[in-house]
Amino acid sequence: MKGKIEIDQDLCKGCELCIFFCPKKLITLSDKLNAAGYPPSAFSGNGECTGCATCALVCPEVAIEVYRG
Amino acid sequence: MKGKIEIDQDLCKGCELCIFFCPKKLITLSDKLNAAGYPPSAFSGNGECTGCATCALVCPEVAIEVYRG
Amino acid sequence: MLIKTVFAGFGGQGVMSMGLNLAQAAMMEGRYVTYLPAYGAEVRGGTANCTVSVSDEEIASPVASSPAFVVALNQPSMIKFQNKIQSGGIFFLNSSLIKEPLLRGDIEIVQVPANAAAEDMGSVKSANMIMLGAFIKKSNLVNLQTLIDALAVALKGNKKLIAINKNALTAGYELV
Amino acid sequence: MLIKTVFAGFGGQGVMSMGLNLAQAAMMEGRYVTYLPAYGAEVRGGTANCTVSVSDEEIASPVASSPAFVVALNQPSMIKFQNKIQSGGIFFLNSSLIKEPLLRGDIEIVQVPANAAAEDMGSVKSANMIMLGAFIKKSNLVNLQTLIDALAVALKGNKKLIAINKNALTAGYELV
Amino acid sequence: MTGNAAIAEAAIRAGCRCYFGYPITPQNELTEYMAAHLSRREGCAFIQAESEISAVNMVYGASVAGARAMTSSSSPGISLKQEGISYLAACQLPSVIVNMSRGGPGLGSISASQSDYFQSTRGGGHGDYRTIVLAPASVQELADLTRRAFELADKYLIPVIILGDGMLGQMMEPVEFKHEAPSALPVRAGALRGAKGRHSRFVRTFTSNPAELEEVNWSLFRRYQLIQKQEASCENYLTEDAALVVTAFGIAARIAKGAIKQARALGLRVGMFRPVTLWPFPSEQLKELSKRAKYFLDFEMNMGQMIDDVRLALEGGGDVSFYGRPGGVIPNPTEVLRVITRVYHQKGLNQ
Amino acid sequence: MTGNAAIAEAAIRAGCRCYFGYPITPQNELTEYMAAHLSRREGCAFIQAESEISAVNMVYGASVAGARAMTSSSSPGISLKQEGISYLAACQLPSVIVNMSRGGPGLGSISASQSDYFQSTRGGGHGDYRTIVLAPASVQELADLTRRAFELADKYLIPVIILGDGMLGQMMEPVEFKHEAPSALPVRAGALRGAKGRHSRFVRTFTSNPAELEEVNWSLFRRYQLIQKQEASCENYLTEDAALVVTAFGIAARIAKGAIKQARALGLRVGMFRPVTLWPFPSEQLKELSKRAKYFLDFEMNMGQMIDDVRLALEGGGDVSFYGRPGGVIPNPTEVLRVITRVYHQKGLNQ
Amino acid sequence: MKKIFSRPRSLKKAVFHYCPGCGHSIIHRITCEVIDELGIQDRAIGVPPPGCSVFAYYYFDVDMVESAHGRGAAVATGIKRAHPESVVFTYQGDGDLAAIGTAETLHAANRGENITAIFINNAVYGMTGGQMAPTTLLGMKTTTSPFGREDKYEGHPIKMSEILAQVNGACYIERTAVNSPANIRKTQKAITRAFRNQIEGLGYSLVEILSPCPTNWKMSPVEAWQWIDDVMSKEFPLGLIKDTTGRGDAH
Amino acid sequence: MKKIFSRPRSLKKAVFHYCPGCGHSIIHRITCEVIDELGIQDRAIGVPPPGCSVFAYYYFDVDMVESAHGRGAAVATGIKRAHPESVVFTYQGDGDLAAIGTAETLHAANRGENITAIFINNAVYGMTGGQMAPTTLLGMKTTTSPFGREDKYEGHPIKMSEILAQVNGACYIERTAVNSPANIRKTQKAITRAFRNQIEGLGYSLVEILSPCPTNWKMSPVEAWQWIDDVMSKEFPLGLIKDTTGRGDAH
Ligand SMILES: Cc1ncc(C[n+]2csc(CCOP(=O)(O)OP(=O)(O)O)c2C)c(N)n1
Ligand SMILES: Cc1ncc(C[n+]2csc(CCOP(=O)(O)OP(=O)(O)O)c2C)c(N)n1
Ligand code: SF4
Ligand code: SF4
Ligand code: SF4
Ligand code: SF4
Repeated sequence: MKGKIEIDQDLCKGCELCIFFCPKKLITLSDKLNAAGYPPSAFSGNGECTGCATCALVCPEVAIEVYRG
Repeated sequence: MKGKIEIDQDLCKGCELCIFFCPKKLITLSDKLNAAGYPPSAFSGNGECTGCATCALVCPEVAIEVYRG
Repeated sequence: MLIKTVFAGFGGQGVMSMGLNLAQAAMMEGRYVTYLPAYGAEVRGGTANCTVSVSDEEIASPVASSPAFVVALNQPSMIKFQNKIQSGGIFFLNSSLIKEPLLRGDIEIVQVPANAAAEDMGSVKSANMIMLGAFIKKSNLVNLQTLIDALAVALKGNKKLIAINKNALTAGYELV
Repeated sequence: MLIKTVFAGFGGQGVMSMGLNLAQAAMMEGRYVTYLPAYGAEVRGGTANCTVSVSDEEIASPVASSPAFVVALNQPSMIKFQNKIQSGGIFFLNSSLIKEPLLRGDIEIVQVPANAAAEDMGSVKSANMIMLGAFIKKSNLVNLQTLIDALAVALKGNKKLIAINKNALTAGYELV
Repeated sequence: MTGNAAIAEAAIRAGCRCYFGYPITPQNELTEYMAAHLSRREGCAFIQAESEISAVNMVYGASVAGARAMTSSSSPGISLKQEGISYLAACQLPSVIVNMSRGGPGLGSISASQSDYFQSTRGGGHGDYRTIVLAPASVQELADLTRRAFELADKYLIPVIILGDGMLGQMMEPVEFKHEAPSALPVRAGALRGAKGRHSRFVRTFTSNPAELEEVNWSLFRRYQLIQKQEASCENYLTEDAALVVTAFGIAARIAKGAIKQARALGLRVGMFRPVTLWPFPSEQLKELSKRAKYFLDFEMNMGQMIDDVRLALEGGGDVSFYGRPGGVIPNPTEVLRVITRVYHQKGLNQ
Repeated sequence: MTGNAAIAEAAIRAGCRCYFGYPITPQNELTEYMAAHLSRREGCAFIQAESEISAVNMVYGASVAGARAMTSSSSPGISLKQEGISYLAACQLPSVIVNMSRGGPGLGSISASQSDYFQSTRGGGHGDYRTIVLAPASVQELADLTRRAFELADKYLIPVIILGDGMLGQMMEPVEFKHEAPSALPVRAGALRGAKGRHSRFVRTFTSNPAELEEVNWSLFRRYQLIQKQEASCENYLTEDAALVVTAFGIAARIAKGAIKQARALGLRVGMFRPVTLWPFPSEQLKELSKRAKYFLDFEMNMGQMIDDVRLALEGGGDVSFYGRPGGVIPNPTEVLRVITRVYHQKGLNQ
Repeated sequence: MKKIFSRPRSLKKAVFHYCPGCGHSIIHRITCEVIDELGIQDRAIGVPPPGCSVFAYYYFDVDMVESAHGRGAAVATGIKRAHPESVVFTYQGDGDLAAIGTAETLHAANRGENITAIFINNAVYGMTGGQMAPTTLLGMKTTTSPFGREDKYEGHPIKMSEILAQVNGACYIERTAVNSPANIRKTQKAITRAFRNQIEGLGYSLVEILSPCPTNWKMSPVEAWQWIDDVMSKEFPLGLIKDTTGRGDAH
Repeated sequence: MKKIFSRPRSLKKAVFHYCPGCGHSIIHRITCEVIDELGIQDRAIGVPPPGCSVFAYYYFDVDMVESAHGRGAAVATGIKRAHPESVVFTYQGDGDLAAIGTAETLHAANRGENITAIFINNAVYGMTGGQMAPTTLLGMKTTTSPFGREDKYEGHPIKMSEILAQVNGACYIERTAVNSPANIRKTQKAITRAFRNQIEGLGYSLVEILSPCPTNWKMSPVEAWQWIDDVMSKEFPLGLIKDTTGRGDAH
């Protein structure tokens, strides 16, 4: 596991941009709504994440923190 | 005499532009002031005027009428 | 009698058109009506609401500081309006999205699983009309048929849409 | 005593500096003074004038609707002010440029061939100071010496200009 | 129909073919209605201008050319139009300016407010001018007064301001239009449309001769006096036997009416005086009323502006209390009722 | 020194280092003086802006950053600044705005006039705000009140308007400056200069919560009440025994004074009440005076604006006549004397 | 002998209030000549905002309306939209068009308003007494740039024509001058084109005219006229700046 | 594992009020990253006029002042002149900068005011509910161009950057977009340069950023982001438009 991300469920607005841009397609939309009424995205941390931070770069809500190491 | 001009003494403001631009140098400034307080220019109609209308073209006051004939 | 209703939810849930349809129907029944949308800079990604006042005489203020009915399509709306609804009023909750319990005991609560019902019907966007149907049944503010007629006006005769919405209204009406 | 003087002429004849110098001199003599220039859109190629009020007490209005003295440097100014000057007032005319007769008999007229005198002195631009010198002699509003001192202030000590202007003032003073 | 749309529709039916505006909440529906109905239509003009200043000056141009023209905005945008309004007044160009006012000062809030009363009635621009100011209190009245605004503008050659507010603009109520849009309007005499078959003429205000400008001011002033005599209008609501008269305009009057109904139900003799024209202010009518009633409660959605006109009209002959909520806060009838009750008791009217 | 230059010099001596303006007659000497004294000088800013709007917004910026800043214009240009002034008031930014007013409405005339009284005292911009308005009547007072304007602005965090006129601006009179320009001024608390050593902060007016804006309005209002209590000032001239009191401000007061002197010489008991602050209007003082005097003649170089405040102050307790000349016409003392005499006789005061 | 030059018909018989040698007078005359030529005296509506030419209506024998300072383009837009048969022109100074009226001008041009702008660039504010204009040259001393305009402090002279040429709606922009017989003739041609474009419905046309202001330049008229050649036209080069009309008559 | 990406220090911990997928949020974040990088959090003063980003002060942890609509450049000028040590930036929408603020912007740029403009071009008026902006593309339907914008009626989309590039005082102008990882990185570089120019006293810098407004474009965020590539950047080509700074780091 080279990298991982954490998505803040309360900040996410379910815009799906991280999902679209993730080169490994490791993010999906969850089927529940968060408190603000959006379905937040979720990280399917299956070990392929490289910590490239693309998702964080495009996330408008600064909802994603990226770890590498 | 190919041409002649008439300078309206009341309109003229003595700017000397006609004097400057007349190719034949046929216009001079008079030494009296007109009612508005300007020394109007005068046509020294000595027969050399070609009626080229340059003076009228540059006269800001539309003070010059040109005759050709 | 002057009765004020607030419809509230996320932008995009269709709360404005719920209010508009109710207002249109009440107008068709010859009542005094005002409709007041509330939106602001903070709407972006936030909640939206509108107020419909129906009365038999001139309406003083279109604002509802303590509405008789509140229809909440989502949880933030429930939270926002739970202290405003008047004592003895009816709170219509979209139970598909609202899970938290309400903290007041002096009002009636009508739970409508609107999103679930809409999904069942195969048209997720109709949750608002399901809510509206249920609301009409309980509040008795206007006739269901008038509401359906009002809908036809709003949809400018688009048959397909009218049918979908009519179904949703009726389904909601029968849900409670 | 409140005494108002109007200086009038073409733009370019230096009427404003006549007024300014007088105002400065009167100030130096400890009097109350106002100076009011009049110009407008129509000044372009037209006449200019200014009003100087000198008094031993506070001055109400700096405007002169009927001045005691008028100094006219050209004919249009003479025409403009001949009906305004107060009865018994003094009209100072630049007789080098003003040829037409005045139509009022109740005022005193002082003819000053200012332009001619200036030409004689070899400085055509000094006609205004010649006029001012003559004005002071007759009006007695301030001392000639104060005026010369005021000039020095205005010209910020430029020796050559001061000399020229002083000469013109004195020449005007002696002309009438 | 929203109030904003009602104004737009009424304007079109009044023969307004030229609309120039700039977006601002809470009046966008008006501009948008105009966009939908005047764009791409022969003989009509809709422009979203680059600013409010440009918009009011387009109105000036269209009015000079003889068209019924209109612009609309809300408070900050109306401030920007002040120079233009002064020019319209000076040149005696009929025109209609709508202000769906919002909370101020500054960028304020987009909520309904009445804090532009002074600006509208005293000429926020420079110079001795007035504009007619109409203050509707319902969507129907928005429509009716819009038509009236165009008529008055043409009759008196004057800019007319419709002073509404964000709530009136955005709420919906049934509305009926009594007139169809005219197919063509006669061109106003004095309009500039090219000097065909007549001498050229000009429209201007500038002069280098103050006496000339004084004459203009005097002729404006005489017209203003005429307007004051002829056009001041108001609504009296239950004032015959009222011990306390609430003075209020626009949306506040509407809210007050609700409170008064409740007060009456409690047996309080309360009525309402509502100016429909804010300028001319119906001073005579209020003065007349003050022969019967001595106690007044001025209620405004601001810190107290119309109260000056109330007091000027009463000339010391009345006792005026005040209740105001500024910034876009919308009081409800019950709250106003509380104030009414308090004043009623304080003044000993319940004895 | 011209009045315009006197303002400029006084401003510089009051520590004004930032001036932003746009040419307009009759106040150009002010801008030009500032150009000569603030351009190219370390720590100073002079900008001839591209418009009056830009100029007032530069003042806004400079004031936010803690500087004593000023702009000046004349009537039409002041109309354009109304939105900006409303923002300055809303954000409580000290600033000084000079209006050397001219004949209006529209482009009007460049001659002295007083027809911007309403605009200045009632907020020509939108919203419930006030500005302090100072009305000097001599070149010396222009200088003194300019200094005072900066002090008041800082003391109350408020824009202050100096309402002069074209004549005051262009005339010359002796003037004395009692203060030297300070070498440096303390930075105003609350200024934005970067969040060094403290939390970041912001200055704004917009809110989506009207209740918040109401609070702002209330706090402004309380400050306004304080100003009304503390800062209203006036000049009483020969009012002790006056049977007729002329009310006038600025240049008109000066002219009236001349007329009153003449009237006294004729044995008429005439005095003058001159508000120095137009807002706050010295209502208490006038009310007090009305215990002694019953007849008032309001004289303005407009069609009657300050008369509203006179009547409001008197609360029906006085008989107010009016004499006005609009458009930039400058009446002379003799003319005013004629009016005084007429009113004096009409009211039977000579008995 | 035949009279071959006299006052154009649409120029009223009034003495100009302009200073001796001022370009406004010349531009008035030639504009009127164009109006006569095109036979549009009874359709033309002029819009002169404040500036030395605020009184233009005393001279132009066509309908005219004063606009507020800088708002000429907006007012002209309103007129033209309300009455499309008219031929509308603005007559604006550089302070007016390039400072306070920047937005109105740029956006009217961008919308392609079918109007004609006559833009008098005399590098100063004339009417108000010689303040710096957006077009004032570097180094020039004016009452508000007493130390001479410097790029660093007051910015570079603005080239409004080049800026306006950037927007699509502007179909024709040319810079000319009225400081010599030849330039005056060229200016007249340009004005003719600018009006013709409007008559043909082609959009926004503007003629920028370098125009002498002897008074504020503190020069004699002859000096001022020459200064345009020697100095001013170096900063503001004369010639066609934009033409998308597709008409062949550009020179 | 090491945290390699988190919220920049000068971005407050608040939930944005912007719509899902809105470009404002991204631009806020990267501007804050630049502020952190350059270490100017305690010198920066931001000027957000009305627009969707009017509440920018809730997010930027630097001193901020709201300006009146369109007047950002004038307010920033006032601040910078009064307090030259500050680093002043405006954050303006296209309605703000390119419509009502045209004059203020152009003249501030011309004077070479030493400020930084962050110019968000989202082709609509967002805050007021989707009206036509000066930058709205041809054919685009908005609430005030219900028939789709047409050159002939509403004029062509205005290219403010190209226009501003005409004036000398503007030292650096670049157009970028925030619709892909690469473009976001480029935007961040451009913003860095725009601030660096100010710190070095080089004059007016502007970064125009094509920014998605899914709400008013009536698209999903992903669609909106792609639309910038597919359509919007065809009309508004990305890249460096002007650079007179002489610094080598242009890309
Ligand atoms: C709103 C407003 N601001 C300022 C003025 C004063 N003013 C009158 S004309 C003018 C500009 C004159 O310059 P320009 O446009 O270059 O024309 P010119 O006089 O040089 O021909 C100004 C600033 C005004 N009338 N209105
Ligand atoms: C003087 C004035 N006019 C109009 C408005 C209304 N208004 C607020 S923001 C805005 C423009 C929004 O568009 P833009 O600048 O493109 O920013 P965006 O919201 O798209 O980010 C307008 C017109 C205002 N606040 N002030
Ligand atoms: S990009 Fe951010 S806001 Fe959008 S779905 Fe992913 S985590 Fe949520
Ligand atoms: S050009 Fe005209 S105004 Fe000038 S001197 Fe000759 S005739 Fe007179
Ligand atoms: S000031 Fe200049 S532009 Fe104005 S009239 Fe005189 S020469 Fe012409
Ligand atoms: S309306 Fe557009 S610009 Fe405004 S927050 Fe929403 S997406 Fe962003």
